[in-house]
Amino acid sequence: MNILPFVISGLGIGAVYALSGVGLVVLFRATGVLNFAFGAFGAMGAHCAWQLLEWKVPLIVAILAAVVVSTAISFLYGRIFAPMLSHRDTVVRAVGTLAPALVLIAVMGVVWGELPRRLQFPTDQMFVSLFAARLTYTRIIALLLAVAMVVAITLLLSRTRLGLDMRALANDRDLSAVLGVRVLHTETAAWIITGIFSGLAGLLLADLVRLQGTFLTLLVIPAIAAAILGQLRSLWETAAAGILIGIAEAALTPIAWISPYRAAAPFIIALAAVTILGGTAKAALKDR
Amino acid sequence: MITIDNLVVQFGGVKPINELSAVLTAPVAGLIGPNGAGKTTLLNVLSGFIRPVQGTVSLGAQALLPMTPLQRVRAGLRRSFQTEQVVGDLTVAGNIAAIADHVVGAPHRSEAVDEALSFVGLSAAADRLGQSLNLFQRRLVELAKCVVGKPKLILLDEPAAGLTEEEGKAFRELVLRIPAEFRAQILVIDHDVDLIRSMCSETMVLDYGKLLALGPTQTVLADPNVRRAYLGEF
Amino acid sequence: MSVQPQTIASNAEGLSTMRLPKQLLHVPVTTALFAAVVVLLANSFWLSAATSAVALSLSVAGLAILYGQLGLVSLCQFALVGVGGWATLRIGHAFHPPFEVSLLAGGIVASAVGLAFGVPALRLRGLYLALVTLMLAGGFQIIISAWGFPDGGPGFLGRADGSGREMLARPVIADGEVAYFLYVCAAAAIGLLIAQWHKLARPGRAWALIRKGETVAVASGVNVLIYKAWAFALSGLLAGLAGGLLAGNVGQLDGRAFGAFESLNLFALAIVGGVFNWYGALIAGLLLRAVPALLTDLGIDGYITIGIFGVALFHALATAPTGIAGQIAGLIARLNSGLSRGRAR
Amino acid sequence: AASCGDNSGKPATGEPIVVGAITGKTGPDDFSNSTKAAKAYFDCLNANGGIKGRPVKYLVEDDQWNPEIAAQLAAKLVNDEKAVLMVGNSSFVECGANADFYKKSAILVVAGVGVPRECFFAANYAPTNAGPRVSMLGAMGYALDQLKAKSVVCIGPNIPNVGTWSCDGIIQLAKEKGLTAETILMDPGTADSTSTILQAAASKPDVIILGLPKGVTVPLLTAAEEQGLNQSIKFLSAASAYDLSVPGTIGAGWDGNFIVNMEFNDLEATTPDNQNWLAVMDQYGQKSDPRDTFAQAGYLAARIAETALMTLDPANVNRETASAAVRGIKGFKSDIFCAPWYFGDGQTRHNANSTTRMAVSEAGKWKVVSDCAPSPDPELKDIRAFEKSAGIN
Amino acid sequence: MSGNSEVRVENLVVERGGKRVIHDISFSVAAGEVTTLLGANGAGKSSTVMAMAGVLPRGGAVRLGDIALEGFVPDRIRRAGLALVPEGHRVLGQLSVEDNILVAALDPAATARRQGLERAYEIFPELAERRRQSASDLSGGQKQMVAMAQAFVAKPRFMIVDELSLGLAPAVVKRLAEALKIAAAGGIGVLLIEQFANLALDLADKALVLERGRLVFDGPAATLKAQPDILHGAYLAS
Ligand SMILES: Nc1ncnc2c1ncn2[C@@H]1O[C@H](COP(=O)(O)OP(=O)(O)OP(=O)(O)O)[C@@H](O)[C@H]1O
Ligand SMILES: Nc1ncnc2c1ncn2[C@@H]1O[C@H](COP(=O)(O)OP(=O)(O)OP(=O)(O)O)[C@@H](O)[C@H]1O
Ligand SMILES: [Mg+2]
Ligand SMILES: [Mg+2]
Repeated sequence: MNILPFVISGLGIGAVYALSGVGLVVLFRATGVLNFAFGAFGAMGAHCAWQLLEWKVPLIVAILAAVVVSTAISFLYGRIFAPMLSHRDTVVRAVGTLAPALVLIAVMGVVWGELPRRLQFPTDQMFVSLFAARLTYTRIIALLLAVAMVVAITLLLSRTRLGLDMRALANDRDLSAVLGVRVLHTETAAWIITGIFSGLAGLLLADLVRLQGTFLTLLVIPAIAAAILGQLRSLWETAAAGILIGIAEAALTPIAWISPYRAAAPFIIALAAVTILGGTAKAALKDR
Repeated sequence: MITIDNLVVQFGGVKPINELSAVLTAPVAGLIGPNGAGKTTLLNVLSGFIRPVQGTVSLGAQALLPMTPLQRVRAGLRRSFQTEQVVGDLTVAGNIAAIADHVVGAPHRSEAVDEALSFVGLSAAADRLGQSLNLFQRRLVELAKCVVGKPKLILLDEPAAGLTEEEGKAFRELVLRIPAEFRAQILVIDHDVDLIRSMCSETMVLDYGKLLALGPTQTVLADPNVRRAYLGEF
Repeated sequence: MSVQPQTIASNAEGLSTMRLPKQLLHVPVTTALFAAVVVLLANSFWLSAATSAVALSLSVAGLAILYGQLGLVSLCQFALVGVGGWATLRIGHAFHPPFEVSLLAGGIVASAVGLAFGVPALRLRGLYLALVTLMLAGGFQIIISAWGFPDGGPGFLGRADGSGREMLARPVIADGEVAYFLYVCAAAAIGLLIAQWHKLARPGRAWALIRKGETVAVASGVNVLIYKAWAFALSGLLAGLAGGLLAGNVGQLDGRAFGAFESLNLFALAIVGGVFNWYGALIAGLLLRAVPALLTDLGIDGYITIGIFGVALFHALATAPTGIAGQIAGLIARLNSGLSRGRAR
Repeated sequence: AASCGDNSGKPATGEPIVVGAITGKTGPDDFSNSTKAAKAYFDCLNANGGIKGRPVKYLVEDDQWNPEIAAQLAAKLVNDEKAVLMVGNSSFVECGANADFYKKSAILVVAGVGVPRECFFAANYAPTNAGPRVSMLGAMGYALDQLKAKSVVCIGPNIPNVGTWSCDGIIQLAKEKGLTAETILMDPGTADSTSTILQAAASKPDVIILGLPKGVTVPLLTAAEEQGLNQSIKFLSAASAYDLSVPGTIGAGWDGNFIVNMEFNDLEATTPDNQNWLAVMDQYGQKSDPRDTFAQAGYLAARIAETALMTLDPANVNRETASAAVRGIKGFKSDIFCAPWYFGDGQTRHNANSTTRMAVSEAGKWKVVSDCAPSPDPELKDIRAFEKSAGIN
Repeated sequence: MSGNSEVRVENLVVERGGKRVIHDISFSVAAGEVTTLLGANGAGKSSTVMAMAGVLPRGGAVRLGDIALEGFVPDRIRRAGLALVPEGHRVLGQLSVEDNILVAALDPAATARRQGLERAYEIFPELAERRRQSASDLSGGQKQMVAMAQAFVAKPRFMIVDELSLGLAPAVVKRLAEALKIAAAGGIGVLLIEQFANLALDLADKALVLERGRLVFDGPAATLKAQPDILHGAYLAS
């Protein structure tokens, strides 16, 4: 069976993993918080966009609204709640983000229920045909957005003062404070940035995958596989890993006996990688 | 007796220890040198946390490098760290028992612990928690851990750092009793020259990973190279 | 991770061997009291909920060892519960041995798997380890939702197709609801005792050193790999037993109930319950099953329940660093000191 | 106006009869519409004389798609609340978790919507719906007779006793009829629908038959449309996709190309009982309660229960008598069913509803495109045999 | 270094682990000179300065010149001009040596920050050699140098050093002492905690002595050198 079409469709889903993976690593690099609610933030924004579209609001407005909503939520959590856990170890701070995730799942469940919805962009209808498979512009946009995020954040972290402060914070919050790094200001900035990313990612996921609160929230877990392969620090590796995982997952489809289990591909790959090189990886041995 | 022959440690480009050869015989030997000279690195080599790229190290007749860190501990090697490592949520006794568990046979464990406690004079504080101790007491706990279970070689990395002069003196007295009472050789790193002078009959000076001087403490400290490179005198 | 006095207190007495048994006595006594209260008050619904809760508290005890003692985070504990349940059902349906045999088999298999899960992790730490274990949970979710749990059918997977599903027979001595609940309490008490003993004795000290720093541990003669592996195996065993007991409760298990998110939830509630006191596990178990049961019983909408959980989780994390158990212990300590001062006067 | 009970308009005041239900509300999908409709009907009944003066106390619990909770709730309703009957149950996990418990407790379940195989292979569990397999084979029948399909691909979830069960039926029938057929099992949790669709399209089938929750069906169709397959291949689905929201959601691209099986009559059918259902919903349900096929199932389950209980002496309604009454149900007629419903006394399994229709997505609505036809499911042999022997239709 | 940068501490009270370790002490440290804070281990020296820098919660008031540092978080206090070098050579291990120093330079102008960096390298050529190395790989003493450099580049109005010579070779200590003298001469106030009393007293103009969280001496360093018994009393007390 010809595998190339699956590689192409893998690009699509890979973009999804890359987007979320990078979004996670950004916040982690900046604040030391791994945000399990990343998907939920995005899903909330996407639902709002859908609602606005139902009310016949122009698409661009809906998109903006979605990003604004996700960012606002992220800002609220980062500014008000995250600091309450700032003195705890990274795992507890990560677990803390389960709270907003659960709350948002509840809100979305109560307001919109679990009816299958579909967020459509004009770009879904435009596509390029490759190897008997179609790659819609939406997916291409997702890929480009992932790359753009990587470039932008890499520059931010390596070139700007804000980036330096972020790296310092992620390393040792208390010491950074003693050194005069504006803790709240910097962390808030980081949360706003991921907020924006989660908003964009949420919109794309809602279109590419499905608009369903719980589902989008849980999509964070396979995305973490990409983050692990990027050792929670390299944005490039994370993005690349995300795309490769997507391709691998898709490419397993034609193999009949694996096909039903292929959704496990992200996890298996991450585990294999860790077992082979993880132990030696610096990130693994550092306490984070 | 510690014999070091043509030892080289390398991290990427840097060579913290570079073709070092030395023989240490004194019961209490000193190891000094500028910051970054390679002292801690040498200690890590001796205790097995860093693998040198070449050279040999032997304790008495026994070659150390082939042994894993654990084997070295069981063979009687003890060390303290540059920053004290007392476990905050174990009692003083617990901290010492934690090592006794592994280097003393079950029947003699509790008395080994008591012995170490009384040696450093912390018997009274046996049930106090590590985190409630002040620095001096923490250093004493570390020393107590070093004398548990028939030590042969004890490595102390700046054991008196942060201690006041009085505490330093008290500490020194304890260390000086160890060779006689526990039959162990001691290697001390410290930047407190007075402490070294009064404790170590023999001293080794490192600079940029190379041996700058080795011999009786007095002569070594009088050596002009040492005075320039280490004490910063001219 | 700031470790609070009371943990320490328990550890402190680890050395003075005469106080050791007294320390351990708390476990069976408390469990017995709890069991008595439930049996007297609970109806069928609550009994079933309480049984699950107590069973799960065993798996939490496993987490508490890894996190509270070693500072290691496992986010695949609920998956291990599933493994234990699977093995228990598999053995039970295949050979129809006494329940205890299947249960133990479940525990051992889970412990082996836990070890296997642990091995790649032995060199990892902190969040990185946590996420790796989460990957395991994710993988397990896919597999188990496709395999399902054995229900008396043929073959390795042991799936009966719809008709003729069998239930796992409960232990002969404890077939009824109440009897089985007590049975589970007894099993849990034993498991918690084992865990507690480990904390107070030699392994506990070695683990404390490892938590302080692996080089430090090695320099004190601790074989880090062995003691870590041992912790993973023990934690797996407890999770496995929990799974087996759950299987015995309903008579079967369902693949959809063992998602990765459950493992996350389990860890979160373990922290809320408190990983530094043995009864934190019991509290976490209740939070996992009894509290949702209560909300269901009050007829509160499922989504609202999830929301309430989210809020409560954060509140607990933010206000009680050592979990509810930590606060209780603090209270007890204050009471004791108050009493002794009273006596002094 | 809604017609129920004795239509006396007199509220029932006697001692309530406890009837329970377990539904899957919170989770991957919302199945609670069935119990909502049943509730509406029982309210209507209680407002009209109830069961010979005794109102029905209808207790509904949400199992949150968690078998463990489902078991707890069953214990609560049966042991603690002492329900005499379970009516309108609609849950993905409940059958597997509770079938044996119901049998042990000698209580009968007149379920609304059953999905996994366990729901149709239990002694005490009788759903009013047809079930995914019967429904998919209904669709298959349509593909054979109307679409003249020569090759078919079946896509089901890789959940035990759901996906394999249904698709096996398709394969079996295909063999009998000499079609080429292929099964694809997918993880409903996967984010990658496109690959699944490409896999299905790879063997160039005439029709693809889906047996998935609507939440998974819609993204699959979306992916198919992206790949332009909605033009080249006909997509059919089990009744799980027969939801009012679906045609609008999948959009104009599917007009005439997505055909679903219906376990019940057209939702807008003007036939008397269907109209009565709608009237009951309007009078006694919430505005927000969906008027969908689940609701029809719940309504029917409630009416069947009513019919059964009415045969009893109100002074003597308990689990035995109620069960006996339900066992006695035979030829229960409603124009929402294609064929009369019966319990099937003595049967080890129950699948009374096995005659179905088809509808096609058109301009954001469903349009019925076939009359009632018995589902050609080979597995129904025993059911058909019993029907013949019992002289039912 | 504008304005008067004298530091005044009034009725300072500090609790740690629920137990009071600083009992209501008051003192002031003048600008333009070096003051040393002496005392036995556990006397409360670190607690005092950490409280002043806002790292530990405290009772009482701390004023830097005309600013009252009430309810200030550590970073605001640092930016207000009070820089602390904490005990036990802590550095940002995952950052390079250079980033460690740059992050502590608070000047808004990038060029000014660079200049500060270069001046730090003049004081610690050891660090210049390792500017790209990640700080976790530094030796103990090198870490202490980084910590000192971080304080210097902040251009503080007032500087506190906890355990100056800790882990530093004598040669380096000499250089540091000079650097501090120059800084003080430049008009900034310096508060110094140092294990070696005589080193501290040689360097300092004024001295404070803590004993079990209480101030037992506040006066010229010379006086203390003249009457060592005061010190010994304080040390033996613990
Ligand atoms: N992993 C590493 N990579 C690169 N360089 C390293 C690494 N570890 C240590 N070094 C360098 O090796 C040299 C020796 O370090 P070491 O800790 O032995 O010095 P030291 O003599 O203990 O100094 P101090 O007295 O300050 O403790 C230092 O210059 C340090 O920067
Ligand atoms: N984390 C803590 N919890 C409880 N008490 C503490 C803690 N840290 C220090 N203490 C106590 O506070 C008191 C003062 O400690 P501090 O470190 O300020 O003394 P110090 O003068 O700096 O001693 P050193 O010379 O060792 O640094 C000591 O009695 C110490 O036991
Ligand atoms: Mg050193
Ligand atoms: Mg101090």
